[in-house]
Amino acid sequence: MDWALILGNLLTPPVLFFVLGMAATLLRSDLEIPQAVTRGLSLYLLFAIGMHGGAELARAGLSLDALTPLAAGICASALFPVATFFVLRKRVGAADAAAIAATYGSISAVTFITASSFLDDRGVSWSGTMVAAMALMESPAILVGVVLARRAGVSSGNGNGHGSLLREAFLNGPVFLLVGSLLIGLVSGEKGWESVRPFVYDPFKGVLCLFLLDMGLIAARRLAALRSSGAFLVGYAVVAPLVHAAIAIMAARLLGLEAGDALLFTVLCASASYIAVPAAIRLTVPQANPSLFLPMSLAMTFPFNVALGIPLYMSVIEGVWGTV
Amino acid sequence: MDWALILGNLLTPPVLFFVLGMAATLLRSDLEIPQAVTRGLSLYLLFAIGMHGGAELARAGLSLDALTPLAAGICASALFPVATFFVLRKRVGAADAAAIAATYGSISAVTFITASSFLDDRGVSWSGTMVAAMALMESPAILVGVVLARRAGVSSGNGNGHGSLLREAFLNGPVFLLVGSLLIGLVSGEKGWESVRPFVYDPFKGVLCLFLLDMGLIAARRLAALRSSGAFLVGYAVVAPLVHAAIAIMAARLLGLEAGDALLFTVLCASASYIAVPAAIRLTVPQANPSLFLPMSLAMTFPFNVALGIPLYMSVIEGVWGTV
Amino acid sequence: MDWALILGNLLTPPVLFFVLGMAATLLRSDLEIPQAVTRGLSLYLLFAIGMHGGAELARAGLSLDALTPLAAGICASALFPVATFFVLRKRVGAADAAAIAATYGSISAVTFITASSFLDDRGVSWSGTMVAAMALMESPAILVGVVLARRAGVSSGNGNGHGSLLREAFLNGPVFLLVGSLLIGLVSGEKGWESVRPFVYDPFKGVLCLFLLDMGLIAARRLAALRSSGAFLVGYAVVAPLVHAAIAIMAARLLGLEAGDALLFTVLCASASYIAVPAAIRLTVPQANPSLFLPMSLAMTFPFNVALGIPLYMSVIEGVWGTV
Amino acid sequence: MKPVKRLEIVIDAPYSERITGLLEEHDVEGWTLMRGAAGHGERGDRFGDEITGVSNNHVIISTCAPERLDDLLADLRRLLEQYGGVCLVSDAGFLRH
Amino acid sequence: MKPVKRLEIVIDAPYSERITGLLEEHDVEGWTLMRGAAGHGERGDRFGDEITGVSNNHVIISTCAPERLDDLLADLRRLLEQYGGVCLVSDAGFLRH
Amino acid sequence: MKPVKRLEIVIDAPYSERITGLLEEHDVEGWTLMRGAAGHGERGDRFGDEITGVSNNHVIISTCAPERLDDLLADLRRLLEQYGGVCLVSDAGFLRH
Ligand SMILES: Nc1ncnc2c1ncn2[C@@H]1O[C@H](COP(=O)(O)O)[C@@H](O)[C@H]1O
Ligand SMILES: Nc1ncnc2c1ncn2[C@@H]1O[C@H](COP(=O)(O)O)[C@@H](O)[C@H]1O
Ligand SMILES: Nc1ncnc2c1ncn2[C@@H]1O[C@H](COP(=O)(O)O)[C@@H](O)[C@H]1O
Ligand code: NA
Ligand code: NA
Ligand code: NA
Repeated sequence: MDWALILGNLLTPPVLFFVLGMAATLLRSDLEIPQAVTRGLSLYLLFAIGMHGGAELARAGLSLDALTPLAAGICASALFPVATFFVLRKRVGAADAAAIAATYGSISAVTFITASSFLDDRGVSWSGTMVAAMALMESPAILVGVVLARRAGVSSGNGNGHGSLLREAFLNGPVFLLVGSLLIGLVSGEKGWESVRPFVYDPFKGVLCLFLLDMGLIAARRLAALRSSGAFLVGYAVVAPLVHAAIAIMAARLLGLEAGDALLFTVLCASASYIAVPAAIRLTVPQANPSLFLPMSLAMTFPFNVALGIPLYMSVIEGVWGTV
Repeated sequence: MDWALILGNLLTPPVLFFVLGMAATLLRSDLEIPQAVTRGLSLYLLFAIGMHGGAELARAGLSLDALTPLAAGICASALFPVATFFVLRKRVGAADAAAIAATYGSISAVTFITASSFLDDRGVSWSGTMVAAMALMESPAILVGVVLARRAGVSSGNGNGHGSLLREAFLNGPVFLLVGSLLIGLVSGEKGWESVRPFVYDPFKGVLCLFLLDMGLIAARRLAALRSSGAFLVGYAVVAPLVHAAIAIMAARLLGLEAGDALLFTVLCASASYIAVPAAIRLTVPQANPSLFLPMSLAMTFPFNVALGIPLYMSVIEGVWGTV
Repeated sequence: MDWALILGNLLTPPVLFFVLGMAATLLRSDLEIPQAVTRGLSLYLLFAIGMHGGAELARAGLSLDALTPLAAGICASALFPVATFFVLRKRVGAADAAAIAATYGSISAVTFITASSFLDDRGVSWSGTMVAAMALMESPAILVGVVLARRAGVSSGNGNGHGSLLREAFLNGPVFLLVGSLLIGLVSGEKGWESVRPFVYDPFKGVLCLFLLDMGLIAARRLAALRSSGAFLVGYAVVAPLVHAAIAIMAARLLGLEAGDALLFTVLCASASYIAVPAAIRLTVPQANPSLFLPMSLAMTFPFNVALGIPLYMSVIEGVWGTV
Repeated sequence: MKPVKRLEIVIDAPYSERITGLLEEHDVEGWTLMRGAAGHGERGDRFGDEITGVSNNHVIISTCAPERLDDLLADLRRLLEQYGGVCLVSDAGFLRH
Repeated sequence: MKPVKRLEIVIDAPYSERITGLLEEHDVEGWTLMRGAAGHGERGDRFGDEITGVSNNHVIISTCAPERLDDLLADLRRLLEQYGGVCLVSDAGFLRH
Repeated sequence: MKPVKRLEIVIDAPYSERITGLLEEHDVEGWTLMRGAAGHGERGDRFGDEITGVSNNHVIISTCAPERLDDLLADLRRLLEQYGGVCLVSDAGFLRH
């Protein structure tokens, strides 16, 4: 275990601002960020990471090599929910189990972004393919989660069946913006990238700090709701990322990913959605209780990954890959 | 016709994001941008283009040469509405004809900005005078439109006559910000420009992409309203820019403008307002139906100009000016 | 008196945009900035100045020398309110006197920021310690103001006494964000600073212009309320900064501050809060009338300092310090 | 608790100052204004997404003494006729601090 | 001033279009929608702070003729049962431009 | 549809949590909070433009059983006296999902 790495991560501005945000809520400061600003920042981050990933993909060219992590990502995003569902179903009922399954099968773009910024700080390279993997990992988890709920007899929320389900999985706002920006980054190539770079790349880390401050405020507000989730689910919210990460690291090794990409792949598997999936689940499985799955991913798994998970996974990967 | 130019334009990030936005609405994605963000982005763009134009003017110095396009712009903005009014009056009544006349006589700052970014991408130079021309072309069209309406017997909306009309024409929020920023850019000169440049210039194109994404969402929402406008007005919304552009290109040639300035002048004449004019018309001619003039300019003329018009006009100008 | 300095300041973009904003409201333009944007910009400025100050402190190292202005700042922020309170108490009652005392004892971050940008434009250096001084000068004034009110028999607004008072003084949103960012800037050092610099430093002046435009709009809206304050308080809003500034300049000289730091220290003493203190006073002394203390600081003292005070104080300091 | 008439007015954003001006002329106790509403009425859809906010609806809530309602409504009706918008009136009890 | 029933519906943001669609099917005179409300109800707290806005409440105000209320409420009840949310009904006078 | 008393409270933003806390103590069915309102009252104008939002008004809508109204109003009155703000009370029918 590389404690210096973990401590070092705790002292970077993004993590410190997240902690500052949590502290503000817990100390009952009246610091508040208007929702329009929150949403504007999150649009910016999705837009920027999408363009960045697309430009990297354009640079690398689409090769067969790139398909490996994409396929692995889709599999992970489809299989983790199945396992989760069967683990949880007895304890929390089918609707909530399906919602949690979709949440943990999907990914957290902000965790991914924080990890990519962690890699940049350490000078470890990573490829645009991972952004594509992120974009591809949102929808399968939603689909699988909803199908599991339907099979278990949870009725459709909106009465217009498959069309609407597919729409929620693929046309969900955050997914749509991320995929769209990725494609635009890919199509518009180096020239397009240069024109938007001073907006999407240079200030990116600063914006991330401000956004994580806000995420800290938001996450801490949900801590109270965790009490009603019970110890089992709270524990699950920390154990699940560790289990997913362990599996992901093994898979990354078997697939021969580089260390940087391995960390990002691990983080995608270990993170849980609190943007795209809740939006989609609200519409497709309205019976699921959002005060279960949302606080779990937002107030437990997200802080855990950002503060401890990322450097922890990295220290394991460095150990296994043998690069220091 | 330079098809490569048109296709090339379609593949630049700004246009692609506009298309992405339209697609989001048409595919019924729930992607949504809070209004405060939209308005913040539009304030930024007006502020930035104003400062930029003012700084360019300060650099070039105010010469007699510069007055030619300014005078031409004012004339165009005053005369097009008169012609439009008499063409449309019989078909849609005086109030709506006046509103459409003002709309098409005025300009679209975002189309202008997109065109300037198109020129930058191709390395064609343009002068700050054109920003001044843009600033000067908003108010005459409003004045003429309202005066035409009054003469045709449409009563004043607010009962306090000329003072209020002039206020709406010149103190209208977007006009005021644009003119104010232009003057400040002019007065504060090179030193002022350097101090704001990393905010108003470098990230400009990236912000434009995000704003056009939003414009795509907004424009597509108004497509449905076009149905009630009838085929005539929908056709008008595409034919008018072409006619205005043809006249503008001839005028630009006669006045001896450079190719870059000629494109911008053409785009100013061919574009229609959906920011300043609707705001002013709502207050001065409340009888006009905003679900006619707004969707025409926003959902038809704007997309047409951004996607096809700009490269089309440029290919004509390149042909005529003989520069490739 | 250095008139060139004063006129020069009036022609910089920040001051011109402030004037533009005031003009917009006074001429009854409908230019309007959504509140979410205002609040977003102010969060950005606090975040950015905090990080910047923290990074400067980290660079300089915490030395004994740095403690002098910090201690002086705390004293000023605690003593000015006492004097103010006894001057005003007879005329406006204890609650309002305490509120005004806290307002003028505390500081205006935006005035400070404008002054720092004024120094940068003139190439005069200043130290990160002053940002720390700013952060430390908000809370004592609040504490002293509230304690004076309590001693004069004004009852507690929220019935939970000291805990809540301390919370308002130290955990008040703007204070918390400023202090938090300062500490994070300090802890994360050069590397952290480099990562956020393109967001918090480069575009800073441009954002300041946009924010001051907004401040102009907001300040001018409060001019009408000044009428009800009476001539005495309006005069006080201009005399107080002059008196505070004179005392501050003497103190700065005695303490041996450099010219740049002396200006910032003077500006801190001469400026009045309209962000942190009103927020805290509303909660701790709800009997105080916000339409007295808020318009005084926002519509009189703030414009006075930004337009005239800063260059005036600087010209005195240059005279006394003997540097031109 | 004083019996009053509660007024709820929906009006295009640019005219809201004229409405609140009118209310103050009629000496209402106060009013509250909520910005940025979307809506649907005789004059079509409002998406609440416009760039200048000029086609937003504002919602204004106010109260007046029952005996002064008719006067106020007469004037209000004239403004609504000119600018569009609607008003809902109902009975309420009013508790002031 | 026409006597009407005033409806005030609080619903999760993603379902608001279904509510306004229903209102239009029932030929209401119009509706007004206010976005981004926080709230507290049987299904817990809404902070109005979420990143996608998907857990915001929307508040919809509308009116209908008293004799058409029962029909409308029957349909509305079905939507509320499925999606959560509440509706308040009261008497009002309606003044249109 | 259950008959209830509809409460509409306008309060300075910083105090809104105390109001909703009080409502919950009195076991109301729920409440809805709309942020960022401008207004005009005895204590002057609110522009809804302030930098911290601390002088915004919040509008809170809630309901309570008619027989519990008096108790609730007694407590509410005390808070309003201290903090300013107003409350409108009217009759309504309440439909819950
Ligand atoms: N019956 C109604 N109930 C609630 N709001 C309405 C109603 N009718 C109209 N409105 C609102 O008033 C605005 C203007 O209405 P109108 O002038 O009829 O287009 C609409 O956009 C709605 O927001
Ligand atoms: N009695 C009530 N008065 C006002 N708003 C309510 C009431 N009950 C519920 N709400 C609102 O309706 C939303 C959904 O309620 P529920 O479905 O009960 O969780 C809540 O978040 C509140 O905003
Ligand atoms: N009669 C009223 N109708 C609606 N809102 C009111 C009324 N009186 C006061 N208010 C609101 O309550 C806030 C505080 O009122 P006050 O404490 O009287 O200044 C005002 O800013 C208004 O938003
Ligand atoms: Na995952
Ligand atoms: Na035009
Ligand atoms: Na001071």
